[in-house]
Amino acid sequence: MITRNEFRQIAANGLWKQNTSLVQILGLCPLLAVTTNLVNGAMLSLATIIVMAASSVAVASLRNLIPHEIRIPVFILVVASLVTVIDLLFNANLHQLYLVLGIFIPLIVTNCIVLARVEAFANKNPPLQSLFDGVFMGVGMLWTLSLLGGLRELIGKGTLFSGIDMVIPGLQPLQLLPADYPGFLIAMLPPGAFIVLGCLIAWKNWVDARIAAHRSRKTLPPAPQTVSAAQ
Amino acid sequence: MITAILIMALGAVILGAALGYASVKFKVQGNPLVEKIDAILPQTQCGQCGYPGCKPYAEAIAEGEADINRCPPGGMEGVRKLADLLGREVKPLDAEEKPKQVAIIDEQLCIGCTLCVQACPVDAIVGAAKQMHTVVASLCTGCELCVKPCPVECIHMERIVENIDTWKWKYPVFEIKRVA
Amino acid sequence: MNFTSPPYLTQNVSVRRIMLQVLAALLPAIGVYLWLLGPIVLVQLAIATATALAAEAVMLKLVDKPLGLFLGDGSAIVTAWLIALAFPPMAPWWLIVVGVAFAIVVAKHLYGGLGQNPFNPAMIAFAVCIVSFPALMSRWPSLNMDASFADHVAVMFGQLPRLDAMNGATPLDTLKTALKLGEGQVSVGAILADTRIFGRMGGHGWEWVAAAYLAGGLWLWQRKVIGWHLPLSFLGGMVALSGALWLWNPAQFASPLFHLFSGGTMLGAFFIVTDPVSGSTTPKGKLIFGFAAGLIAYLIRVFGGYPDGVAFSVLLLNLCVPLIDLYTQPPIFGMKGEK
Amino acid sequence: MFSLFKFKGGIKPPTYKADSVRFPIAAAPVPAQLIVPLHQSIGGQPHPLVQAGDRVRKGQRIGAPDKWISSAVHAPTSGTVIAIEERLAAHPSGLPTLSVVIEADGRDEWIKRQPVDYGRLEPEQVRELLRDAGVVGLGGAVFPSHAKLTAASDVPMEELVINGAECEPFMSCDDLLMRERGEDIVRGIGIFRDLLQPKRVLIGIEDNKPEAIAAMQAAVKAVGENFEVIAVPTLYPAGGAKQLIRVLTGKEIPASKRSPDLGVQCFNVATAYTAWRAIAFGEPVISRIVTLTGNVAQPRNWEVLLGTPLRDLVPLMQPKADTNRYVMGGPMMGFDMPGLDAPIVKATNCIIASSPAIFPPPAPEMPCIRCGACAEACPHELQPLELYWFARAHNFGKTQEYNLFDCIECGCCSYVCPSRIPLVQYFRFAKSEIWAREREKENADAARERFELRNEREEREKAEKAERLAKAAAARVAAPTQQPADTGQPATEQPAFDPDAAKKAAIAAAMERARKQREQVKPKNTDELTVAQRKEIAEIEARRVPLQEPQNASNAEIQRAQREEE
Repeated sequence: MITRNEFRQIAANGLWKQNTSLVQILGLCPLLAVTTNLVNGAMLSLATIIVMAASSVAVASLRNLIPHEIRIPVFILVVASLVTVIDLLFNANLHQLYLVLGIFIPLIVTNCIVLARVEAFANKNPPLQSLFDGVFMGVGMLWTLSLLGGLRELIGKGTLFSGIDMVIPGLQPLQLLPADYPGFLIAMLPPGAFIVLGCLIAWKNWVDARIAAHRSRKTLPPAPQTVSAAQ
Repeated sequence: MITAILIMALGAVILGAALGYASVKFKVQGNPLVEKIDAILPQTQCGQCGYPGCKPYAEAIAEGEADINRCPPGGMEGVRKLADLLGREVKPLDAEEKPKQVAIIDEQLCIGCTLCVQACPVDAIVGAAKQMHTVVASLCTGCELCVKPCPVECIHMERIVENIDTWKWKYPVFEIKRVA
Repeated sequence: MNFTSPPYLTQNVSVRRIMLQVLAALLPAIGVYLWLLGPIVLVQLAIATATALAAEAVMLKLVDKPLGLFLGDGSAIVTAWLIALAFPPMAPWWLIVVGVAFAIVVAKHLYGGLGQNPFNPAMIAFAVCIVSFPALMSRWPSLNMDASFADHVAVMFGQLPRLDAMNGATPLDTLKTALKLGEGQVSVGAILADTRIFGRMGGHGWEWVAAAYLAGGLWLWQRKVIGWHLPLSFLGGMVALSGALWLWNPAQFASPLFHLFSGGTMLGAFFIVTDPVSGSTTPKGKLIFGFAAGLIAYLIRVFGGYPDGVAFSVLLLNLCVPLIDLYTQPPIFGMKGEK
Repeated sequence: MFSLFKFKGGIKPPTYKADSVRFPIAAAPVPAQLIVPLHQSIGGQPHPLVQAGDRVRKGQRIGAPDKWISSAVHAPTSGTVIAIEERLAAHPSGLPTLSVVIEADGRDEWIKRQPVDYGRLEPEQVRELLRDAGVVGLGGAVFPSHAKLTAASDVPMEELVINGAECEPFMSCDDLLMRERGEDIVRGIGIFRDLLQPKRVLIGIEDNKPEAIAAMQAAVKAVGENFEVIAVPTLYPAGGAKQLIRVLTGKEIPASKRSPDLGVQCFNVATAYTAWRAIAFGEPVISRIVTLTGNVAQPRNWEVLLGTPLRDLVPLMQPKADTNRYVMGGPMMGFDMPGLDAPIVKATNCIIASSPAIFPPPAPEMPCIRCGACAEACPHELQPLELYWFARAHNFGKTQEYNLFDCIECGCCSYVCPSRIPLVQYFRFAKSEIWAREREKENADAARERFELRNEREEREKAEKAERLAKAAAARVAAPTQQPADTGQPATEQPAFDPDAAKKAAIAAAMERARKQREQVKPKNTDELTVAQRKEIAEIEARRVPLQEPQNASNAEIQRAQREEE
């Protein structure tokens, strides 16, 4: 089964250390296209979580049967089949959500994150671990895409949760900035996505550096002065 | 329903055949990476990495068995180059980095036992039995393998100091801070 | 030993001197602005300069570079002035602040600061703002309006609604719109006859601003701060295409002279394409860079959706600089005729 | 009228030459002690010909050239060799180099000088004569001149260019030499002309030295030669050999070619002068004209003995109080003398006493703004801004693609750089890194090859030994099988051939060999000796240690030979 430590490791990797958007920087295409607002980013992430969890479990269960040489076509087949199933499922039962996400659900097939996790993790680990990996990678993606979408929406339009009524009827988007905010359109355009993503990556690295510095200060005696002087 | 199954099955047969053919036809023998790694290693053949020579270590790295930070003579720069080549993370060296050295035989003490001659991986020590030995300094890689076998402890390592011919112009460093 | 390196002699040149000369070359144009619009242009310049220095100081502090040395090099002020002059006069104060801050923080310092930016920061600011706030960025004040300096300031700080007279399109835009509405029935000559908007060479009044840029640019060339390759090839590209189309159909295409003295042509030729950091550095590369930038600027301003194309064409060419430089390396001493 | 060519780039720094040309060349006094580095030219390091304690006379050879590209070194005055040791060199590194230290006796006694009539010698003999007289390029590059005096076999020699341009600021040693000793220079050029057989001889002098031009024209006329003395525009670095060749002949020599391949060769005027003195007077190169200038009371040119420590020249210069260092060479390509004990060498054309006022401390390096001023100033039409970019990033492969090695380090790029980037320094750094890496690569390749050969050899030896032992074992097995026939004993008692036996035999043999080897080793060991004997040996060893000269292998060999005789 799965040990506590293993679980913790998988969770940490998915949520922070190997975050798909901030560290691996995979799946840029949907990332740039759908994060024009928070709701879109979060919804696509949710769909991806389902696909990743399912495909990870599927591949992990089959991993000993798949010949090494042809693993990629098999993975693609598995992922594509699952995505198609989910696409059909959404259309049948969650039609509202389906309309919001449109083309991006089928496009999950080509999202490198799914294939990358299947190849890098599920192909080498048992199903339970793979399930958690898929879920946590997806959750990592969920919070980053939500943050990215939220920031872009806020800067670009001054609102938050626009389009929420499409998912949960009755809810209204929040207007956070004054109504006469002119809207910084560039944030909503792809260049804005790159810039905001870049800032998020820089922020993540900065936080990591702070943590590392903090940790080394705790465990080590004060660093010798010569280290910085040498540069 | 039937169509879906048929199309998928037909696709599986055709693509499977293509894949099978490709996997046989394009199989790569050996690993070209080894040569590239070997070219980065310093060729001291010192065995400090735990492998009997640079080539075996290169093979081990290419196989993913060995880490890239186990070559002290290559130093941090070697680790950095390997990390670059292999797309791995730079790690601190597994051992202390030493300056380049050369073995010196104290010819007054040497008894001509040939043990060091046998130990030298690059044939840089000359001498026959019962004759005094000497190190050909230009061939010595500074691997220290000859130091231990010597029964009379007449071999020591000397740091190679910079002379006028090997002197290098330094990287220009101007302290901007100081001026400002 | 205190290590020093030859040569021990150096020419009395510095980045600061170059930047100060560029600023000095902008003074004639600022003078014409003053004459046309009054001291509001100084307010615009002051806002831009203050924002630039503040943003530059913050970024330098973040990367731990000595403030005095790098703030004093004047490069941020040059960027600020170019933005202030490229933006519509009396643009809202926050527009200037956003543009300048974006130029300094994102276009300059996020790429590594002075000397590392692949794109012209001033043009990035212009492009970002015209994409984000197209309405504000394409409205130029008419010179015929009658408003006091206090009114100008009030407009700039949002105290007064923008006067109708200030919502005029640029002369280039006016021409384009008129031609479009005319659907081939209205000739350029008839449109340009409106002397409230058009002057003899370019926009009414604005042609003098263009002439002032030309004068400043020629002075820079005479001082050897800029070379002849880039401005000449840029103007050449503009004249070549506009001239060819004008000769082919003078009723539908304005003369090269009009294009030279309208919009950002002169500013671009002498102050934008000549930015060394983001431009090509080889002699042949400079000619290609300038000529292509001139061509594309013309294409965008005449056939594109934006009122002027200098910013976008320069940015597009900035992208190509590494490629241009790679293929235009001049042959070295003793290796001519080979290769 | 002679039509001149132009080279691209170049700069016009202030010349600062006027002060030092007001007085004629004076002879510097003989110092009490001279430090003569053996390695004063490009090429192999000369071998010392004298030992400590030897008496030498002025002009006596003290260093013999090593191989063809090398040049002899001579005693600058008479006296006693007090040491041959590592002494501070006139080199930017501040490292020592093997030098002959001579204590002058004040008598300045010449060896017997033997003038020769070179017209009656074979060209090869003349070249050897020049090599043995230590004639090297005195413009600063110190390339052995004899090695440049051979025309290419397939290209006719068209022009011989004589370099009197002297483009570096402050320097005026060649100027004064041409003014005062023009005829000797012209006769020296005659030697070069006779060896190279060029169609034309062109003497290029920068047009800011009208006196030198007039003097050389007069000298050419007086000697009766047909050399052309040509004034070239004053533009640094017109005195670079490649630039002067370009200006005078229109030919451009890239780093990948040698000048004789293009039918042209270039010598400095001072080199021609020393060649004539060496051939016609039998005087080897033991002194040279040095401009002592800069922040001094009395800028002037002096004829200084090679090996004179800088310290002994300070009284001649009378530096002003704020002098902070001394620069050897010109302000564009020179370097800081590492100390007052560093000697004058063949490459020393100028010593500039420097003060913060003359050479201000370097301004802080600002980022490159790619203004292209360096590319415009570069006489070799390189793109220093690109080279800088790659050298700074340690991307040495790229620097070579951008022709780093065509850079002559003239300093024009640094001179014009508005960001005050020490470009030349970056290029020198990149060059020496590339050289060091090439050396390392060669060493690593050699080590790999030797390692592989050794492994192969060991494999082979092992295989051969196994084969031998197997054969021996087989023979041993085979031999007894013959016996039963004689003795009539049943053959079944003998074991059949067993592969294990061969292996065991091999192991036994190896152990036996190892034992023997240990025995061979042992006798030298001191285990069997008594405590007293060991103590005695230790004492002897202790006495011996200071006598041992680790660097001097021959010494150790002599001692060893003596011991073995005992």
